[in-house]
Amino acid sequence: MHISEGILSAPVLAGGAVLTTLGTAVGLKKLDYDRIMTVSLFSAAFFVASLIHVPVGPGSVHLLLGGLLGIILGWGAFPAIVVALALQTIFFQYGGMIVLGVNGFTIAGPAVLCGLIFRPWLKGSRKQQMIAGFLAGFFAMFLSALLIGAALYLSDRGFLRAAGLLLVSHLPVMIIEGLITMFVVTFLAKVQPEILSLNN
Amino acid sequence: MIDEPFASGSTLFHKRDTRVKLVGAAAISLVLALCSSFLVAVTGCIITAMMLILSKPDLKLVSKRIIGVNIFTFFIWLTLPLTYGGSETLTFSMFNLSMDGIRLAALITVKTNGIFFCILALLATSTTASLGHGLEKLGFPKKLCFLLLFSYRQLFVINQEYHRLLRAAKLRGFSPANTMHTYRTYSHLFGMTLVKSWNRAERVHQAMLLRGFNGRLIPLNQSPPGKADYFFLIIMLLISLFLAGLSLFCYNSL
Amino acid sequence: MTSDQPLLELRNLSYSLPGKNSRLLDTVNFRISNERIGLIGPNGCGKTTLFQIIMGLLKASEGEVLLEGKTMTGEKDFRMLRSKLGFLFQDSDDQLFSPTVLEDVAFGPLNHGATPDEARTLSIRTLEQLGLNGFEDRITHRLSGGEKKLVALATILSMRPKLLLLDEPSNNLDPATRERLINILRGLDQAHIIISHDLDFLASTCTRLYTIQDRQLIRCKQKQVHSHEHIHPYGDQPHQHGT
Amino acid sequence: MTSDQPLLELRNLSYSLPGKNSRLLDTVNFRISNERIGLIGPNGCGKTTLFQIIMGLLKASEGEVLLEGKTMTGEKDFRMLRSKLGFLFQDSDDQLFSPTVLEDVAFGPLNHGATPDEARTLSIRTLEQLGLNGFEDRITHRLSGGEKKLVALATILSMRPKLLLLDEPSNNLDPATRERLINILRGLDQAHIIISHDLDFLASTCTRLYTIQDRQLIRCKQKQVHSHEHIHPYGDQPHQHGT
Ligand SMILES: Nc1ncnc2c1ncn2[C@@H]1O[C@H](COP(=O)(O)OP(=O)(O)OP(=O)(O)O)[C@@H](O)[C@H]1O
Ligand SMILES: Nc1ncnc2c1ncn2[C@@H]1O[C@H](COP(=O)(O)OP(=O)(O)OP(=O)(O)O)[C@@H](O)[C@H]1O
Ligand SMILES: [Mg+2]
Ligand SMILES: [Mg+2]
Repeated sequence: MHISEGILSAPVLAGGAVLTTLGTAVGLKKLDYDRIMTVSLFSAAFFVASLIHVPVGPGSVHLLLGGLLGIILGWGAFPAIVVALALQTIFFQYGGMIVLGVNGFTIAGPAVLCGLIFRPWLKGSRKQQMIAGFLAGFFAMFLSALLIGAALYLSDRGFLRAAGLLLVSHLPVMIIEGLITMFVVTFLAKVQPEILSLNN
Repeated sequence: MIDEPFASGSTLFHKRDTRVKLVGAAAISLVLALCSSFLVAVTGCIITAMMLILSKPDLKLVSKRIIGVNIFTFFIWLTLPLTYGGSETLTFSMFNLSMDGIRLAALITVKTNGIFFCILALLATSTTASLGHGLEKLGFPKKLCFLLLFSYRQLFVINQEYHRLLRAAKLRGFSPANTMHTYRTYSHLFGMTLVKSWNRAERVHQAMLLRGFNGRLIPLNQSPPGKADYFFLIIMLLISLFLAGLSLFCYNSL
Repeated sequence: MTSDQPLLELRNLSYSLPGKNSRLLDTVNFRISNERIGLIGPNGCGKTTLFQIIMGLLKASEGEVLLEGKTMTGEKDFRMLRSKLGFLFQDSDDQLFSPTVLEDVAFGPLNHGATPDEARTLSIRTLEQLGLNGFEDRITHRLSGGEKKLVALATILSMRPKLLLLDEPSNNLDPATRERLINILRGLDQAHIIISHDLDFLASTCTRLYTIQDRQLIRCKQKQVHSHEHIHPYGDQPHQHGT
Repeated sequence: MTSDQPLLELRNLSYSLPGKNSRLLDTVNFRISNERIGLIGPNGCGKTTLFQIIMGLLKASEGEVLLEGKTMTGEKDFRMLRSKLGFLFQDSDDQLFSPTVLEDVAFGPLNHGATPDEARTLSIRTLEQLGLNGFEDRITHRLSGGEKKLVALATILSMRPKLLLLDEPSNNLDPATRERLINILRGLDQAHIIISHDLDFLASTCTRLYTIQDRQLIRCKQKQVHSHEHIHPYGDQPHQHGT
């Protein structure tokens, strides 16, 4: 889910750039050099996830997994996601340099928010973990779609209905994101709970 | 597989310093992204297309990438003419197509592709490694640049690990469908990839410690841009200024 | 299926590494029905590559792979083939991805249409067959190297393959587990091809030896006595001689 | 430093795996000054663990590591030790983390206070020493396995260590690279300890052999003639005998 270059208006692009700069700055500040390798590897894993096709209906979608990254890395997810998006621009020319601010905020913002909200739930029972995983995955994607819609609408009021369509058409994808995030979270809780920092 | 197919070559675009290319790409992208007239967009698109041709890319690959980049444009063509509204309409049997919507979709398409050509000619002709260093020299935060460089290095290792696991699943008869089993399997494959990444991060961190890493990353010097690089930069900036000027002129004459 | 039709046949198989001109394998011919075959050869000679071609993971540049007399052509054929041939990877970490042992062993049967109950019963039986009783709920990732190898074998055996392709199964095993694996392999009904550098292991589990020499798969002369004599200490430590 | 003071000494070193009671290593004593030592032993006997303890990556449960007669106590001591000992990992992908070869080789010198220019010169010289001329700007992840191993060695040699700890350096190398590595190691001035299962490799690069037996580090009797005799064909193929 990228907005490509050449669609948004100047104020929206500027707003996105400012917000992403702020978020990245906070994320970097909280990230000490001892953890830089871990964040790098998860950033790379996030990139790899975006290449995974998962079948939905007759077609297939790419995974996003912002919520999952938010749960694992907290604020660190912000720079991690921005870096992964930059790599996508370099490798596949998805997105672009100017729109990176908006794309960064629409994906990383909800990821961090959902991470902060749902992470505490992971300390609970297995059922709570599952619910937290699903909701984090679902809402991170939902909010991303909402923000993308808002960015479009703020750029040109004529985008209103297109933005609505975008949101609705992504509903199935949000459910898949929720399910996959849920399964990955329970997988991690079982196999290597340290990743979710549940052990200390 | 992930690759950098445009980065190898010896055209004048490949030889230029990455800092210069980054600044040039940002300037041209910015002007094109903000312009609102067809004349500017088309002129810009023609210029960047010529730049792209000068960088001698593999045209088959370019056409593949164009498809990927235009998925969003496709969505816009699908929706805007039907939903944009406005007074002028074009009636097609049962559909009322908005002229404004069509005009906007066309403008966006030209802009998106113009910027795509520019990125392909200027950025894809460098390796990600040198782009990371270029950003660092341009004053981007060191931590962010190292994050970019380390992720880039690990990308391939992790992608390989994921694909080896996927292969194991396929060998055991896994074929994706719309089932819970499929989603669970993908989650397990990706979850295991995360577990391995996490453990690898620990080992790589140890490797850094063993080589004296103490919380400070020291970059190697890069040779400064040469005369040809500055000349190139001036041309890129002139192109941006020209497009910006044209843009203002069109705006005022409206 | 006539009696002289082999289970698996390779006809004039050739393979070049992508981007290289020279061939790694050149017009390989081979047939196996219910033999137990060992495959030995220096590092990088193409043993693993041969297995990957058989399983349809790599595409031969020339020649054919035949299963029960039928030439495998597309991905669909190879999907069928994969349900009948079990491939044990060199590195078990590449093969195991489910959180628990039971889920991993049941994964194959589930994909091949078993109901969850059948898959569970089958998996537990397979684990018992390998002496892994009580391993069902263990976390796969946390098993020791030898246990992982045995569980990886279980994930393949639970699919009831007709032929096993085992890539260096005795690698990184401690002596006790190695012994156990030998006994397990001797007790199985299936035909197998085992890649190994460990001649004693092959001698205990195989009846015929092949090697890859000059890009060809060649049957070794049987029971050729051979002796090394070298000046080095602790010759009773497991070791390996380079090429 | 008196002449009888070893470069590295281990005194009564013991180690238990976290969460286990039984010891993996028990009162190990060892000294090395400028010897070239090979270390052989079955899988899982604790060879890699021993290296990790020496480098201060794992903490011994008991006993001491001494460098040039000085007991290493805290992280600060070990940081100093790490500038004098080079540890080559089993998996080069863990060791090479920079995008280009030059950056990776220069990483150590930069951290130890070299200026960027010095580090660059030193790195290029080290690469040349290993016959890796012109590799400076190669992208690390695109190197072949053998090239990665040599570059990993370069990242260590550029720190001018006094002692090298090499963990299975000849693993997964093709014959030509293996030969090249042997020549490189024979040409180096440093003392080294090499873990390997490949006795021929050790015989060409080491003057003494140690093994871990009964949780102890034991010197192997020198030049003990040993001969296998087994009934198997193609004995000239590289192979390995299990324990
Ligand atoms: N993806 C690849 N790209 C290029 N070369 C490859 C690739 N995979 C393997 N090779 C090369 O192909 C040759 C054969 O590899 P293969 O893994 O089949 O050897 P092997 O006989 O199994 O060796 P080993 O005993 O070390 O497992 C080797 O020289 C290897 O370097
Ligand atoms: N993180 C860990 N947690 C628990 N056990 C471990 C861990 N790391 C290693 N071990 C165990 O410690 C023992 C010694 O491992 P080590 O890697 O030192 O063996 P090694 O002699 O190097 O073997 P190899 O020849 O296979 O490399 C093994 O039994 C291994 O299973
Ligand atoms: Mg192999
Ligand atoms: Mg080891």
